[in-house]
Amino acid sequence: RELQQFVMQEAQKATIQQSIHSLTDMCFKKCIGKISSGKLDKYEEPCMQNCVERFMDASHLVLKQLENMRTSS
Amino acid sequence: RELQQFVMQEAQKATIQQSIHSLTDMCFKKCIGKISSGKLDKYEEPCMQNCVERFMDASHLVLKQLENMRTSS
Amino acid sequence: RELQQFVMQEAQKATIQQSIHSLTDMCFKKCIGKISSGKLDKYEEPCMQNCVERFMDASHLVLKQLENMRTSS
Amino acid sequence: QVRQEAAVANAKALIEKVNEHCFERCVPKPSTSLSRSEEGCYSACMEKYMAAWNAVSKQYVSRMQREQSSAGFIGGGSL
Amino acid sequence: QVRQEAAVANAKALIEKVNEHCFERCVPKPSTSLSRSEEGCYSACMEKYMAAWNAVSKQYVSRMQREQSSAGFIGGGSL
Amino acid sequence: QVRQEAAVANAKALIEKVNEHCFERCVPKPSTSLSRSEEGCYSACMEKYMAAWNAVSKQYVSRMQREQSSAGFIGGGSL
Repeated sequence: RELQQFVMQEAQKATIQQSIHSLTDMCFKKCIGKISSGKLDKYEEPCMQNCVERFMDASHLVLKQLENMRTSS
Repeated sequence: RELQQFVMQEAQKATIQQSIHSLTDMCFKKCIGKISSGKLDKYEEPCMQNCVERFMDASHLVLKQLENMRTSS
Repeated sequence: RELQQFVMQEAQKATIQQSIHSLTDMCFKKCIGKISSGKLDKYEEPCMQNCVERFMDASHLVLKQLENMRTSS
Repeated sequence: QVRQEAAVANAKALIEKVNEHCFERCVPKPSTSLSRSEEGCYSACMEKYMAAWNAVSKQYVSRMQREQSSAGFIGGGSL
Repeated sequence: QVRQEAAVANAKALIEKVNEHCFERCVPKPSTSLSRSEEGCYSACMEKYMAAWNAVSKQYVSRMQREQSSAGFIGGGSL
Repeated sequence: QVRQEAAVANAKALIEKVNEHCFERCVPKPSTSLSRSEEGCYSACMEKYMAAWNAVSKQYVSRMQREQSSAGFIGGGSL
């Protein structure tokens, strides 16, 4: 039973890591302009943060809309 | 034996679903312009259909050409 | 024991095949212009070769830099 | 059970693709909140993506059936 | 052991993404050797990608925590 | 048997990539049939992709061999 819980937790972590990789991939394309230094500049840093937040807002929108479709049909 | 058949059918369905996802992905990029409404307009709908048909025509071309290469070598 | 070695060698080959597929994918985009003939022209051929070499140079750079980070922290 | 899992996996893949395409198109520069117009775009984009997925499914299945009922399997559809 | 494998897989995925993005951006036309400026770009790009990954990780985890501590799970973050 | 499966998987991956790249390039606007010029482009594109794959394979393997025969494994190729 403890083993099972351990396995599930690890699987969940792997899913989270996966989401973080694909969010970084997508938001890097959207937010990062020229590569002049190795730091995120004052535009890029908030853009990356907003990108994560807005992506999650939008995913919730989708789930809500799907829910509405299902209950109304 | 029935179980085996069931498993194979399900695997085949999964492959089909996969193809449908990647075709939708590719043809959406090719055919869908501005997002103004939620419906496919009179240009987009036939474009999606042609996209599926032409992709499959083209894949058959590739298989045929590979076949020719193999038999002529 | 021999079986184990066989399995590991096959796994290694699969990884190499995978790298070759993703390098071809990436370098084809970078090096191939208009599709006029089926052969690689005199610009495309060395471009593909350089693309593989430079990609591997660059990956080594990354590993070296990560190594430096780890030992200096 | 196997079927249900497959259906869930399929729905998940669809939702993932919707988010990928629609975030790309409707939220070019993410700011401190989703604007009304971004929300509207997202919702239309989602509907459109699902319509596109439906169109592809129908076309794909009908093509498969045409190919299987014609003589050969490979030679059937290329000209 | 499981954890270590997961960490290795995670690091590998990160390195792969770094190479994908940075080769794309810093080496548009591969020639007979990496130039100084290509090397400089690559090394900055790698640092930047890792900073971006860190920023995303923090934001994602903090969002998750906000959502779980608020009432609903789905309804929480959409406005 | 394992080897044969690997070879089949490899060929499948190659065909998938050919279709992905060549459909993208040769059929920008799919219409009611493949035109002669689209077919010609597709067939040249396929040949070209396979030539590119061959060039990459050779270069990759030769690089690997150079690296393994040189002193270190990681330090060998970066300058």
